[in-house]
Amino acid sequence: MSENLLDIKDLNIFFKSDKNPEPIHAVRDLSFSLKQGEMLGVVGESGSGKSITNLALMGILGDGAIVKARECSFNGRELLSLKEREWQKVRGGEIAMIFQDPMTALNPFLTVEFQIVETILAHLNISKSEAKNKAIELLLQVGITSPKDRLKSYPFELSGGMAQRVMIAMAISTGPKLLIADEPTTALDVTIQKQILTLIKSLQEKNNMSVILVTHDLGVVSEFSERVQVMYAGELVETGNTSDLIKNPHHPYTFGLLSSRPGAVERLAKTPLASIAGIVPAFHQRPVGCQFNPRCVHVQEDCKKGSIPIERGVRCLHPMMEALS
Amino acid sequence: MKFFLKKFLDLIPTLLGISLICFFMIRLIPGDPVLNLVGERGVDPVRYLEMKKALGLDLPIIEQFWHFLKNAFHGNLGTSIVSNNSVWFEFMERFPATIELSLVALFFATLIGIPLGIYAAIKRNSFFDYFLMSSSLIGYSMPIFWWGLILILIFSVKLGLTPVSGRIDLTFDIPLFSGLYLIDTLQSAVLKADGLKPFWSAIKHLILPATALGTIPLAVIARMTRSSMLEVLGEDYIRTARAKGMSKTRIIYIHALRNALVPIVTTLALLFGSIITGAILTETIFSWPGIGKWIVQSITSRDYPVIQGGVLIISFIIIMTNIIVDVIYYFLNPKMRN
Amino acid sequence: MKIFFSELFFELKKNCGAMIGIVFIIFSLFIAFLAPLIAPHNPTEVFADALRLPPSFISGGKAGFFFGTDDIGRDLLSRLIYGSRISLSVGFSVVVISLISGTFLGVVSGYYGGMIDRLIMRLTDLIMSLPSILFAIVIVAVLGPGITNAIVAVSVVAVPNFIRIIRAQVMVEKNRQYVQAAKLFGAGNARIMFIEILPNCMAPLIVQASLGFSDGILNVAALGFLGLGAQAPMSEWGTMLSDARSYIESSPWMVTLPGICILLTVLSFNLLGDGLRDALDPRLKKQN
Amino acid sequence: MRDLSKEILSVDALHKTYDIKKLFRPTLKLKALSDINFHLDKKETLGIVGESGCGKSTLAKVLTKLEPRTLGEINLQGIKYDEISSHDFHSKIQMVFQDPYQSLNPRKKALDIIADPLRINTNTSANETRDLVMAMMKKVGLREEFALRYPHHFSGGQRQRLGIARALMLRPEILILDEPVSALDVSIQAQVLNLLLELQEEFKLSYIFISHDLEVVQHMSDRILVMYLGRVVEYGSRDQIFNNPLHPYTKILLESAPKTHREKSNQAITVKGELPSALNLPKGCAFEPRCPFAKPGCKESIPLLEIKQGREVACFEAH
Repeated sequence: MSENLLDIKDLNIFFKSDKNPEPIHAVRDLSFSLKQGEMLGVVGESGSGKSITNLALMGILGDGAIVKARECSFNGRELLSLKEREWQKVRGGEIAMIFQDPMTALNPFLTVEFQIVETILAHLNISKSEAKNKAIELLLQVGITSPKDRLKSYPFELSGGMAQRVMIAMAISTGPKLLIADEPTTALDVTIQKQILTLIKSLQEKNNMSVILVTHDLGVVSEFSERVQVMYAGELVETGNTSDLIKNPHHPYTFGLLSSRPGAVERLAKTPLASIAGIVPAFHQRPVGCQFNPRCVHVQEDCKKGSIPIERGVRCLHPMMEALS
Repeated sequence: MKFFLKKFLDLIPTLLGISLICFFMIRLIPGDPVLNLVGERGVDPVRYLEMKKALGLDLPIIEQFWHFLKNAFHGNLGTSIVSNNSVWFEFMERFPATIELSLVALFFATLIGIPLGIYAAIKRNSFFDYFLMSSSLIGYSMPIFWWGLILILIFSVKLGLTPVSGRIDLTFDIPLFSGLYLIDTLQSAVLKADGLKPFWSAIKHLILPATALGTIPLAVIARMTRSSMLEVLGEDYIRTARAKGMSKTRIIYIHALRNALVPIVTTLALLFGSIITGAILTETIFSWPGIGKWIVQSITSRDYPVIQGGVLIISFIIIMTNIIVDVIYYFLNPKMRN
Repeated sequence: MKIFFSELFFELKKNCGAMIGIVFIIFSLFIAFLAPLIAPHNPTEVFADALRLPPSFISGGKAGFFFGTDDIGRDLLSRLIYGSRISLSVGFSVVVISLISGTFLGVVSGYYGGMIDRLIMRLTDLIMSLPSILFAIVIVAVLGPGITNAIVAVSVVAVPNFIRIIRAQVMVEKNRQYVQAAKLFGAGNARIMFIEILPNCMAPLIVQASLGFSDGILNVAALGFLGLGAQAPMSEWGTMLSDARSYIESSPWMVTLPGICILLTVLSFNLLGDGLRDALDPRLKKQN
Repeated sequence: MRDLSKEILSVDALHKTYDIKKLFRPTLKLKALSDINFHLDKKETLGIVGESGCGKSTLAKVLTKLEPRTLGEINLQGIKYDEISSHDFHSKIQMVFQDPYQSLNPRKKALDIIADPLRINTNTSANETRDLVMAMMKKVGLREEFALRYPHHFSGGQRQRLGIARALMLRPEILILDEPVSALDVSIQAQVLNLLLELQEEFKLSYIFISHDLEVVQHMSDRILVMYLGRVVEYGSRDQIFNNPLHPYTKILLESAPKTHREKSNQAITVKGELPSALNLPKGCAFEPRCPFAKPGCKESIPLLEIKQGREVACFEAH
């Protein structure tokens, strides 16, 4: 038994589709692990496969999805061989998840109380009134004032930040070992984003909970998580300690992503930004070899064939050595 | 509260419009309205003036409309030319028959349609789903005046299982309380020697017309339930419920069904209009003594007061149903209450 | 626009039901156009020696009358063939009348909002509280029965469907940024309504047009059945059914055949409408 | 400081109020913009920052006449807004929208999208229009063969280029950029920002750059206007605002924005609670309920913009 809470080895996710006879290969050979109480940042743009991976870890990808992995163990159990009934215990009980848009993620026809209490009752062996008290406690814990009134609210009566707090309260209500936060602040304003991320961080530390924080914003990751992995077009391209990776990105994509942000390096205002040419390839137009090769400025012939292995945390044959300045 | 007030205010122009249509209907008929009313038998001049006065036709048109509205408001819709009974009385006599038929049809359509729709949504793209969707499309396309005749042809003519027309065997004499035979026969079963026989007779008479009338609503409800359910099952909050570890049954019945049923309630209101249309046809085919048959007959006999009054009352009922459905919708949807 | 229709057809081809519908619609159009060439007899010609003959493939039938004859000795097959002319043109007229007026009112209502919108919405409320048959009864009471009056009644009743669908779509579209962009380069209201917005409302409009076709056919046939629509000797299917009612026991084919024609025609338009909805509704696409 | 000869747009005491009419209730006034004053110089970029509900999108709509203003005066090159003919107006001020998926009519080809402003406002011949469109497409980095494609064939970045091309066809002098990159992927944002900088040089454009992304605003703007709940809270040069913010809200906004390279500060300040309803604004300073530096006096009256340390700030406590 390993010391890791989560161990993923060579995770591959495919989607069957009507249009193409070949299934779409959405996530390729993804391996990573997570320790108890650790926060992992996952960064990627649309189409990078970061959200699909999360749904696969929860076992809630749609019917058309095929998930394969050499190993996908959580807390010593192989997730992919779980039966539906066992999955239901894991989901919400041991692995909880919060989503990008809190306003649509809550059921508009049910009160906050109903939604939190049903989660608690499904996983913990306590009475309904105890569950209600626990819900009040949880709302206080996530910084909602007058929790008793809020319990009676319907989701549309809440602001976006408030709804995300309710989602968090619901997620931590069962004492999960792992919280997956899928772009939890993308729909929110920066000041509210700060509040929510700080809240998640403090809960992680207090409950010794592991967190996977998914975002498209390297800035968010750099402030909140120790370790980061960067994904591009369904592949993990670079992983490592956050501050090292940000100071010294080795993969050209990470480098491009960082340097294309205006605030990343000291530069004069209104001067051209370094930018990555081209666009993320569509699912059915993925290149051979390194996924980034059509957009890479350092591309060489060997980048265009075979699969590129990860070495020392970078999936690149010609990693960049100079630091970002 | 404001919601109801607004609904109520919206009602006024509609009711006024309906009254205007009914009011002008008689006056737009080519020829002299009095002569139209008494028929082509001719009338002596004294009686003619009397009638003109009695009908208020000697007054200015605005005043005529005002009188019409006032009378209608008091339930005074004139008298039938054919029977000389008041239109309101004739209507009340026939209304229970139509209500019984429509309610039974709608009840079964809902009771069967909703579970079928849910099941098809859950088993999306299965054989059952395809089968249900194709048969419901056929049901939806069914000309019910023909469907009724085919049902008679099969079950009455060929198999002899059910009677062809009427509401009950004429041998039974049932004391009427509600006018709904299913209830009245049950009540009389306690008192009379015939026992449940009249009840079975009423059911036998009802089953074919109700089937004919219920077919289209059944198809519509099943299809609506399915698509509404599919839409809800694709929502983000269903994903959340799954991520919380809820069981499939709980997700379907607690998280999805209620949300999916809300739009169906609105459909039921629209269906009511088509049920009235259907009732007119069904009653004609099965000689069901309801308001549909009454109105169609009044056309043949050019009984204008009956047409006018009938149209007014039926529209009023439809408008009222829509209001009731709006109220139900209001209570089902927490967003509306805010 | 061209691309829109070619992509639409591409989507439709995958839908088996829609293709059946299209094939049958083309088949009926063919029959309707070529009726004088196909029909074995004149639909109003009376064969006095051939009253209520059963179809030729049933014992007692005669070879010349494939589907038998009616109560006054007219060839049923010829009457059904000519009936398709009436039904298709009825459906077409209803859709054209209600589509044009409904689209116009719906676009105006949704785009301008305010008083105009409320006025138009009250008008639709008014029409919707009068079911088609009731409305037809009013019209027939005033103008007398006939196929034209029936078409008018059914078209008026179909208008609110178009108004509501277009209005809802326009209200969504008018807040999109491309409309604001158009305003910014000086496009007038008429241009915005009918050139910028309306083409984006095509999807629900096409679906409703197809469904309106079947509704129109069904409703006019129903009026014919009640004696309020087409009048004898017109070979309208609903009217034929009404005439045949009294012979249901002795000559069931007279009842069965016109009804099947109505059912198949209505069904094929509904199949098409359903297929169009699946092909055009982006929400359903997402789930696929 | 204001050099009137350079000024292209000036906004004086602009107010925008929406009336929310309800049956049997007094009409509610939603103050979307209150007392906005600023000016825009030629070839300059004015950044407008603030969170949702601060009124920055309403401001864009009022400046482009998509919405009428309630009070105040706007001058375009010294001419009052109401006195400019609509034709002149459209050829002077144009806008690039936030959502590249909504801002292009999905039923129109790229060619028509770009050409329509010319077709409506000028008598340019068909051939000439086509040439101008092609030239503009090239300028914004779109290949000519894309002209006959529909918007859904384009990626988000390309769509935004189309939107920019459309806005430039009438050769406006002012371009209002309403969150022009916030709907794009990070790696695409830099491409579009670079394009905007190039075009500003080439066409001598003045930009009003609206965004919630502070790093982007800092990079693009010369001067910055910070808004909160319909009011200007701080207005100054880029360096003043970013290096030495005075208003607590500006400070917090800068503090909250996630940055990849930042010295971790120990005294992190955050706001309490959330945005109050715009229908029920506090009597005093709108930021007071959330402000960590609030004093009792802040509740009493609304602070006005005053010049402090060379820029305008609306705060009693800033010095």
